[in-house]
Amino acid sequence: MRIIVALKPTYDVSQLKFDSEGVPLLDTCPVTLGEADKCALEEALKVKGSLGATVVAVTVGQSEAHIKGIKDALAMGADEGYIIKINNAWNISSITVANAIARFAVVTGPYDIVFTGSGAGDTHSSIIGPMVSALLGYRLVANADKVEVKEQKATAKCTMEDGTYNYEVEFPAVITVTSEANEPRIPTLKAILRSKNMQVKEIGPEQLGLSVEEYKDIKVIKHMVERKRVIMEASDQKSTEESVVKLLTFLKDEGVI
Amino acid sequence: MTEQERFDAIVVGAGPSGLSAGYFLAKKGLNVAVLERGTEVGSKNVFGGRIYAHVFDKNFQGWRNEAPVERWVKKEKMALLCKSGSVSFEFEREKGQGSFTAFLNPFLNWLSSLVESEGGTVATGVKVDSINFENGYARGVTAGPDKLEADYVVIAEGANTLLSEKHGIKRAPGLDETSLGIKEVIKLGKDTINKRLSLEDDEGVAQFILGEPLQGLSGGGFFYTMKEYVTVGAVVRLSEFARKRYNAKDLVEDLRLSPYLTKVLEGGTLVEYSAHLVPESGFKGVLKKPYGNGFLVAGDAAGFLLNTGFTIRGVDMAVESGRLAAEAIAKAHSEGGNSEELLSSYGKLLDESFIMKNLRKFSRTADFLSDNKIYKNYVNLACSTVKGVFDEGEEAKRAFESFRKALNIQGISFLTVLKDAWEAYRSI
Amino acid sequence: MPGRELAEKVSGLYGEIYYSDLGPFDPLAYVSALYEVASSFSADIAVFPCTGKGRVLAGLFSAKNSRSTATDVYRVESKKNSLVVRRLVYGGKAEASLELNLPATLCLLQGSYAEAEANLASRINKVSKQNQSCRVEFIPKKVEGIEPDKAEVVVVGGRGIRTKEDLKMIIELAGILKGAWSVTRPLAVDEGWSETWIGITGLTVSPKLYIGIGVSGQPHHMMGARSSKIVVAINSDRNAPIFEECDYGIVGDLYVVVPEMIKRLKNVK
Amino acid sequence: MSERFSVEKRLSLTNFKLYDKPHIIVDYEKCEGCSRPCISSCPAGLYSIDERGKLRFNYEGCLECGTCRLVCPRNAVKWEYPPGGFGVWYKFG
Repeated sequence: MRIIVALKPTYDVSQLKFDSEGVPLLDTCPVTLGEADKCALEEALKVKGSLGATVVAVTVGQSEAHIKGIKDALAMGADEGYIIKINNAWNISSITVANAIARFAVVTGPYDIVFTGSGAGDTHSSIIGPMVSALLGYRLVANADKVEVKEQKATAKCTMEDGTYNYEVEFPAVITVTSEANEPRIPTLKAILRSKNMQVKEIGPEQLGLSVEEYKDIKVIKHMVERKRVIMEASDQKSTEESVVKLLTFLKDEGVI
Repeated sequence: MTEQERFDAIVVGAGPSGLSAGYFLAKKGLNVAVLERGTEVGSKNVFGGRIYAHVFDKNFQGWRNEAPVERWVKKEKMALLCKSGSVSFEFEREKGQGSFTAFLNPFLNWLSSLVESEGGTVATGVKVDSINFENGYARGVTAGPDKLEADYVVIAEGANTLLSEKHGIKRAPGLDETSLGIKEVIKLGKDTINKRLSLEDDEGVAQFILGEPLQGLSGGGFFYTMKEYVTVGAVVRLSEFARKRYNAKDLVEDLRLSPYLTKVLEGGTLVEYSAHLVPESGFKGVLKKPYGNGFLVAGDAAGFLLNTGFTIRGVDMAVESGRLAAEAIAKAHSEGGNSEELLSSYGKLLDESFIMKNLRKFSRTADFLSDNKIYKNYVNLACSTVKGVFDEGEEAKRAFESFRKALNIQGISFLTVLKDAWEAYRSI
Repeated sequence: MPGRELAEKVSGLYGEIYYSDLGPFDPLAYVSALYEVASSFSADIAVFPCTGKGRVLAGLFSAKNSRSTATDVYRVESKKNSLVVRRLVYGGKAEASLELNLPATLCLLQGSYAEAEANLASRINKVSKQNQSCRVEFIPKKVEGIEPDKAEVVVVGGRGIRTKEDLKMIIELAGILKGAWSVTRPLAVDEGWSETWIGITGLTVSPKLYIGIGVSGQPHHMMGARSSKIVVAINSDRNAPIFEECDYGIVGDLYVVVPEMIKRLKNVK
Repeated sequence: MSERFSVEKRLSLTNFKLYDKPHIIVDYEKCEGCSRPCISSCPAGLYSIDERGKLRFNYEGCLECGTCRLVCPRNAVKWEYPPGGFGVWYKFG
């Protein structure tokens, strides 16, 4: 079985800060593989362990963070790692990313499964997996909280807004995995050392016949929701009573209760 | 055993000393792995902000074009801050090329790339749990479920010497032998920094601060300019927090909010708060025998840090000790062994190096610097004296007159001052 | 609900309405129905809701039909041949404005715009059945009481709630306030205590009043609640990020504060 | 920049990759009656005393300096680093 895992290193949003003008301080924000992406890789590695598979990790972009992301994937146990060399990968359109992965699958394929995170850690658009599926004509399972892969097909449990869906799909398929699916493994010393001898392979957009589209005029600033931020303390009986009374008065004045 | 599980040398810790050891070992053709617990090189390291260049000039060809230097220190400042004002000295070089400011994370990443370019391995996200000893010889390390073999282990674990203590290589340092360095990184913008401190793009300020905001604690503050950022911090002995109940968490805020700094920092954005131990026992507390069967100790872990009273030198000493550890290992390796005796050349190399020369020269400094009078009475003495000289009242005062009055206020006898001055002369 | 019935429900809101009876959500079958509709006329803009299924369909659809895509959009400005959209990024902490060429596909955040008045003359069309791409088994969620995305008051329990039993407190408070209750994703998906949850992968709500109880305020959750008019937080951890973006907050033990709230509210009513 | 930042605020500006188990275990029984120098010494302010006079410690926000281990007079602080790749993540250092 041959599996692609599409990965995206992203700013760790929980650590993101802004300067006084509301401009995000991206230089000081750690960049790591998204949690859901790591779970997607873990699913692929589980298949490798149970059924035997070649796991190919790929990312779109050529920054240090992209190279590090692929190295981390190799340390976790991927067999091959690629970066698709596109400059300024943070600003390219979703369709370019999806196209890059789809073209990569065609050029280096065939593959049985494309695993990817249900959403990236920064934008969480959740559209790359579906786009790749449409471009490749592969079947699609999106937002899987639980995946089981057998020889010819996979079953998955997906929780969506209106209930739970249990899918059974044949291959080739794109499966997007949520961060609930598993606990991604932490690479051991030996696995890290082994991956040190592995190469992060590069592939250019021209090799994939890819045209790169950038979003125009991106401006990112802090999203300010004007909130009143009246904070009260409830440390003992008296202060609890006072805070609750005050809160209910505020809410009445606001006309919401 | 496969090639990946066996190395000539393993270095524990990818700080300045560990990466230096790794680099020179790899350069000498040894198969070396540097193991770092942080998720990336530099992610666990903290220092004040200044590095002395001499050790790189001597041993790292072409480094000035490659290393991530922030600014070359052009202005040395010293400020004594009192309630009523401040006294400061400034020394401005014609051209600053002797020391530079840097952030340790990118700087270490550069060093790490050198190790890898020489064929060494730097593995991050690996916490070494113990050193494996066999028949009294260090034989490698254990990290989680994995064991790794090596003929030589370089312990470059930094100031928090968990491993060395675990294996009885050193004892836990006392509260008077260790300081806590606490730092804030503030984004201010290049133009603002240049304008407020009268600097050109690559010129920097290194400043040493004593006095009021540090509340007479045994320690000093610092301020460094980076390209777009500045760092403000303080290094204070652990005993002060433990015994005097001064809250460590307030230290840098107290300093940052002193009137002396608020103007410079106006409009800045705080981006990182960090803390790290600093070995400060000087010559007296340095690890006397930083080697044994199969292992060597380098950098902060061995106590190779110099506080001259005005500046702290750590990175240059760490890098040099890493280099000397590599020298000693290469020599022992060529002689085909890893015994303490074969590794003893490390001790000799250290002894002849600027590391031990400096530590010996400043051997009285650590004791001198632990005298609280310096931080409280003498700072105030200087302030009052200078204030007296520039008094704007009716009667002009002579310098010595102001000094005597200041002595009275501080309740210090002239004789004590003379004695301390003599001690200062001998120590710093 | 059968397609025809649904179509009639939105009659008046749209000029042309298409429906199909496709059974439970099979992404490829659903999108091929959309492809079929789209092929009959050339649309400039395709709009989907910012829900799990909405995003899936938007991705599938735009890959073939528009190529220009943005999700989590809350403002749209149209130019001659393009759209300037404002969207949330970085877990809702930041907003990005960007220009999309037409044709474009958008996932619009609920609550960004007021509902339109139903005054159009509608024509209802049926789309033929599409091929299944997979086997689907659907277990609809059981909703007790009011659905959170339709309620004016939403009370949400987070990690601070220790047991499923303790959720009764949340449900009781929601009941008194004539509102709905829900939880954060971990309580729904990991613990299985609720069928619904608020957040980027669950429901987006825009009530008049949101009360987060024991909710720390992780970005992925808050993105689902940001358009609430008033946000109230009750949490024992004063450093919880939710206190940074609430209107009223009480730092205290929820097991003391919430019963007190219930007591006071009951006395008033 | 002339406002005082709480230590919590400063810690929220520093990057962490939190591990789900604490790397520092405090033996609270040993602490009874101690003068508790850990409280004033921790630069992250992670040690505190609760309303019943018991010591409390929270490892989230630990800067991994090692101070508490050294200042504890009763050997009550079992100190280890978090597992590889976890804990504080300085971007400057």
